Amino acid sequence: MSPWQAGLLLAFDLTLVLTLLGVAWQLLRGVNLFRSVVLFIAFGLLLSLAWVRLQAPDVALAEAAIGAGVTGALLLVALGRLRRMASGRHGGEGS
Amino acid sequence: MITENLVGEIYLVCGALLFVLGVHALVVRPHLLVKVLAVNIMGSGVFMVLLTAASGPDLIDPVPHALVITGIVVAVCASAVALALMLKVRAATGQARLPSEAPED
Amino acid sequence: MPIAGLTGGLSWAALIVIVPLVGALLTGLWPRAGGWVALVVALLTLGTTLGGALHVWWQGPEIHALGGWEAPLGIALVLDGLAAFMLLLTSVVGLFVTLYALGYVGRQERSGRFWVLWLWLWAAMNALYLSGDVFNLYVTLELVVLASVALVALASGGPALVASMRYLLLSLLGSLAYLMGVALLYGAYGALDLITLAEQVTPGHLLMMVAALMTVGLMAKTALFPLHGWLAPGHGSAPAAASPILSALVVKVSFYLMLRLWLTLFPDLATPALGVLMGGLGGAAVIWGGIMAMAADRLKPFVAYSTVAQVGYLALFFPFMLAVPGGWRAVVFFAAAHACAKATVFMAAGTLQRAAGHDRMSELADVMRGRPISSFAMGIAGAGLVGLPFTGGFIAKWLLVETAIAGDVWPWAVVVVVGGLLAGAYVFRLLGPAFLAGRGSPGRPIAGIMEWSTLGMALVSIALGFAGAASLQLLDATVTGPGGL
Amino acid sequence: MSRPRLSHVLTSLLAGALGVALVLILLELPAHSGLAEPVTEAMDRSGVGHEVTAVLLNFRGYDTFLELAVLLLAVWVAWSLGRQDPVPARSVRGPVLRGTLRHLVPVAVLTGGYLVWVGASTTGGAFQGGAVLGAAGVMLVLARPRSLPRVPRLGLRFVVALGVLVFLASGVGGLLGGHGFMGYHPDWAYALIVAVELAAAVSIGLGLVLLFLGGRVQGDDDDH
Amino acid sequence: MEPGGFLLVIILMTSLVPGLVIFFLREQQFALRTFFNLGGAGLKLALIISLLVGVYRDGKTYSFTLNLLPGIDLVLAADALSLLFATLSAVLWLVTTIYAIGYLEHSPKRSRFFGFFSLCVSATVGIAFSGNLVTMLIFYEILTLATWPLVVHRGTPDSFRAGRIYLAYTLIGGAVLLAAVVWLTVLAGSQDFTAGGYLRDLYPEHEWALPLLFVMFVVGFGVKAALLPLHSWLPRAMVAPAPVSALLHAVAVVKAGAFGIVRVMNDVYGIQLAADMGMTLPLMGLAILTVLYGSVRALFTQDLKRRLAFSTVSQVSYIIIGVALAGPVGAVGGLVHLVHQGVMKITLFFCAGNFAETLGIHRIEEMRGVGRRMPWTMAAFTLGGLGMIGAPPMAGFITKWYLGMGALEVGQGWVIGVLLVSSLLNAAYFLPPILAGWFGRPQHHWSQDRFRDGLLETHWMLLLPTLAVAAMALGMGLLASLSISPLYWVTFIVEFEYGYEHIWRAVFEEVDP
Repeated sequence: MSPWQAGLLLAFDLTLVLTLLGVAWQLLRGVNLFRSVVLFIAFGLLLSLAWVRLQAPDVALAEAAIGAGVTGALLLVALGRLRRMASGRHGGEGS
Repeated sequence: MITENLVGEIYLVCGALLFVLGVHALVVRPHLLVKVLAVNIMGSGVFMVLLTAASGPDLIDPVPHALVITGIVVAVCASAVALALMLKVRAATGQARLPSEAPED
Repeated sequence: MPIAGLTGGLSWAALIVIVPLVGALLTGLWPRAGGWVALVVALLTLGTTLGGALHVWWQGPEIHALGGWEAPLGIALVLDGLAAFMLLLTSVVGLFVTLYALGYVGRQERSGRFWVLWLWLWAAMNALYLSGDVFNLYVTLELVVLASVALVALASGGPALVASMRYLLLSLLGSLAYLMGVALLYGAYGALDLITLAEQVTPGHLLMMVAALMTVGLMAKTALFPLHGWLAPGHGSAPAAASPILSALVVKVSFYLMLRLWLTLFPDLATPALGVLMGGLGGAAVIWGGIMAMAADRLKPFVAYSTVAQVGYLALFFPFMLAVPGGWRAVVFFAAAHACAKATVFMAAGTLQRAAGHDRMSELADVMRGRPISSFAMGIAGAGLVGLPFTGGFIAKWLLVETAIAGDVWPWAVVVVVGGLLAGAYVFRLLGPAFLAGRGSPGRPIAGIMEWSTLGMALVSIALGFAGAASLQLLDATVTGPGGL
Repeated sequence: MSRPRLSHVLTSLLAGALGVALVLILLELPAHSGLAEPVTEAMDRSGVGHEVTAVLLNFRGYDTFLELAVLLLAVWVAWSLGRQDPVPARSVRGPVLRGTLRHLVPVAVLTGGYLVWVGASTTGGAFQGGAVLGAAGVMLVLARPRSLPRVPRLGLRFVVALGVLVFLASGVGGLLGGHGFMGYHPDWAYALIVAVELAAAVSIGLGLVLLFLGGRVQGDDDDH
Repeated sequence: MEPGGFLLVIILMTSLVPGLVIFFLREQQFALRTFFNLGGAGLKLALIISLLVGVYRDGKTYSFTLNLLPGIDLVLAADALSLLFATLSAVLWLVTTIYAIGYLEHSPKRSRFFGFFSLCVSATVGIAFSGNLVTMLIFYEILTLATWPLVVHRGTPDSFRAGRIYLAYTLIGGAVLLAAVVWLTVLAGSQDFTAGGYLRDLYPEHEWALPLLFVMFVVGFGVKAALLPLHSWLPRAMVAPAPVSALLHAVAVVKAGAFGIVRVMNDVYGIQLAADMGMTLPLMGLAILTVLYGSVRALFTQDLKRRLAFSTVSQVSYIIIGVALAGPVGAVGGLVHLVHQGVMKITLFFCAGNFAETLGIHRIEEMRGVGRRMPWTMAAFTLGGLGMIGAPPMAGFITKWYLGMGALEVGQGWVIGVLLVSSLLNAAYFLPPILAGWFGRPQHHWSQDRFRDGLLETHWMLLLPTLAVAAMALGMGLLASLSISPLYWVTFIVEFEYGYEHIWRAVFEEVDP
């Protein structure tokens, strides 16, 4: 591996890590729940990219399918149910 | 070699920070859905440390990979239960927060 | 310590895991037969556990390499004195709770859920006690958490659900902190097997961090002061058949794990300052729980606060571990004595609650008089909580005070004695009304087995009063780290 | 959150301190290859060619077994929490989406099966395959919420427990055969592992769908 | 373990098993309950007599050991002192049971009452037979547990207040005792009671720990013995039914405390070591204060039972004085009072119960002329009262005589003055009710008047036990020189304790010229 290739990869790693942290920070602020959930799914996908970089393709596959996919779906459906409860009974819940 | 180490260290630091971010949000954020997200972020941090810590210089250690796959499934199960419980709490109490942490508004 | 290996052929350790697991699967398939499956499973589990304990007693610890893969590659089941003792405790309490639940949930609608969750919890606890691998312990811990959270949440109503949510989140935080510790251990030593790790760990920053992460995480699950907030509402509002399980057994699970880790991995990290800190937290729990119990006005939260107080004693293993070799055994015995007494009190409380239709302590006197068997059992258990003789509680209190004095850490003896007096005060508050003049009325009809199983459980806590020497001998056959506490 | 509470500030400080300490300690970690060597040595006795699968299904099969148990238990917990609203409230309309789904689901099933199959020798395996199956199931549910075939309750419970059941049977077989609980006879290892993986993938897929549905499926109850 | 050891266990069981069975009997099962009560009491007495025969005639030793924890055994053993206390308990239990059956006729919750009553006696006999401190602690705590329900038996707010105070005192006392026993076990191991004590060799090493422990023991046992600052539960506990008061004061609780102090003095520390540590004189001072304080309080109390209670506070401390004199003659006086006070005080309480049950008399001034309506009870009361004063030839006289001689023997002659003052006080509070009872002008009508129809002045189950214990109190004084008297027995114990061969003769000749 040539030095500039290594440097490029390093830059990629740094960018990925910083993006992960940024996305995590944003989604955990919890200002808008729907945005948080969408960001979480994005986070999962980025994470599986990180797993690939860490030479763990099995984990990457599992993360993409389960961590991002299924968990994301679970979160979305839970959020939908929350909203429906809010509109059904109360007024301003689920912001 | 230096870069190889550096790459590991970048991910180690990232794992630790994700873990800490999750802990912080889990304690501070009132909404249960965000708490569930926080638990997942914490878990991701731990997985990252686990995967990175044992990736040696030449041989790839498959054991952490297996552990993390197991961990991911456990995490999704825990999240599913937590979300279902959250909905029950919401239905019973009218809010998806823990009572002592109810917001001021 | 000589370790009798027993890899091939039948293994007690494997059987102890398999039997309740099969039960859990069967109830999952046919929930309507749950009660009978549970009863058979309870008896079989008690049988296998007894077999395993006798094996340890006669031949020493059994280490079963799963799949034939020796550590560090594979996972080992470790059946040693400590594990056998906890397993035996679980089986005995489990048997009586099962009998009780046969009466309690018997013909209720949707009783199947209870049986499935309870047997899963039982299987998970057995698996946890036997696991000798730090990551596998994490998985079993999650099983325990999910099942016990669901048991709390079986009771509908806001407080129970909020409590179970709180419990779940705190548990997940604890589990992940524990898992971070596992990751650090693996990163530093490349092993997950407890015994292998015990031989390799060296004191240092890393190990301290691991110990801190794991201990704090498990403290939250054990509800050690000041992380006790979830316990009283959770255990207090859970269904009557679940409360004894949670208070008597589940709390002890994370305590066991904490003890196990300190005995094998962290013995060199124990310092007097840590002992003072943890013991101090325990003492604060004893006092705080006692005061809250004095102030409670409903029966089940009252009993739950008593658990908060009694869990405080568990923290004494830190100072004792340092002070006296084998001093931790006193605390383990205490855990058993508390489990038997607390299970009885919760079972009796459930009976009274159902008979009276409420659990306001000030209005329970009639039912207490009208249900002498439950009240009598509660009396025996109360004596156990206070530490009066011929109960396991007395022996436990004796051991705790003796260890504190022999180890020259006598302030903890004061804590134990004062805690006993506080317990006396609140148990008096619990039982006193039964002696007030007035008519007794048995209240609503109750399945007889609920009362008799409660009495049986109470008798176990008396039997434990005579099992002190045998228990300590069994606990001697415990696999510890090279530090050898 | 306009007024940050004292406890929150404290939490932030504590979390920060924890983070700094963690980072400092992590950077001191020695470099080593963990259990890579023992795994490599034992590969030829594992019955499969892919290391991760060997660890998951053989060396640390007990972990995986308990993990399947966690999933099964989670389904039961969700059931025990009672009924949730059906998902989604209204079924997805439009011929395009339905048509897509009609083609997508078989593809997903095939993909899932393939992933399980190749897991023995390369990247892939029961979890990934199961997850794909689960995703397909979720899509089916989303598309046709009211017209799910009525599955007999026992059948449903049986299929979701299938992974654990097969794994347990194989594990007890190992115990009786003298290879230890969760062990395999070396000659049978490959076949057994594939069988366990297939069963596990089906259970995982169904389990994930059930978790997605949350609570009891509309209109039925396990005890009645 | 000697094969005979099981006899001790069976003796315990003769009250424990009936007690447990009685709990589960229904209220209406009067005959069965009475059968268990009297059967257990009779059997226990018979077994204790056979034990006495075995020990004294055949020279057997009895002991039973059960391992509780490594190095810590539950030990039951029969030596002379334990037999003294056990016999006292067994005899008085039988009598009190009969009395209680009569007393509680038709009152509610009898099964519960007799259940705990039997447990209480089991605990007392357990204390008597305790072969080491751990065993004694165990039964001592059981006693606390078993007596509380009896104190609150009436279930009134008043009795609850008394019960709470009783529990607070005794639980704290028990906690102090637990700490002391554990500490001593850590220092010296769990050793059996040994005549002359077993701590002498440890004293140089633990110069401050052993005296501190001694204080803790005195506090722990002193609560039940109602030593001065720890006495106030006792008068309050008078709300309990008469048989309970009788048994609490005469045998079970108060005597258990005193017995414990005697054991610690004689068989753990040894008199000599206790004296060397400078512990006996303060203890005696405390006991004397208690004697005087109790008497003065009794004098100013108009409620009959409360007066008797303060009298108990005062009288029990005679036992402590006797032991704390640290001389053989004084020890005889103290120990014999263990028995004498028990019999006399139970007589008085039975009488008070008879008055209350039959005529509704609760206060001293209501006793005027009661002697004409109930001459037999009044006679018994007179005997008990005179005994307490210490008038010859009653049993109380023997006690005071020995205490005085013992004081002279160890050169503490001033104690005689204390005895005189206390006797005067005793007279001052016992003579007025006696005189009023016989010579006062009878009231026109009592607040109630029951049991008039029969031949006897009151229910036979109330009267006969009263007369029996009164006769015993008289007999113990009159027949003190016989070889079955408590005095003879106590002298034997003290001889053994002090290792004197011929103290019996010396002492005997001094008192009986």
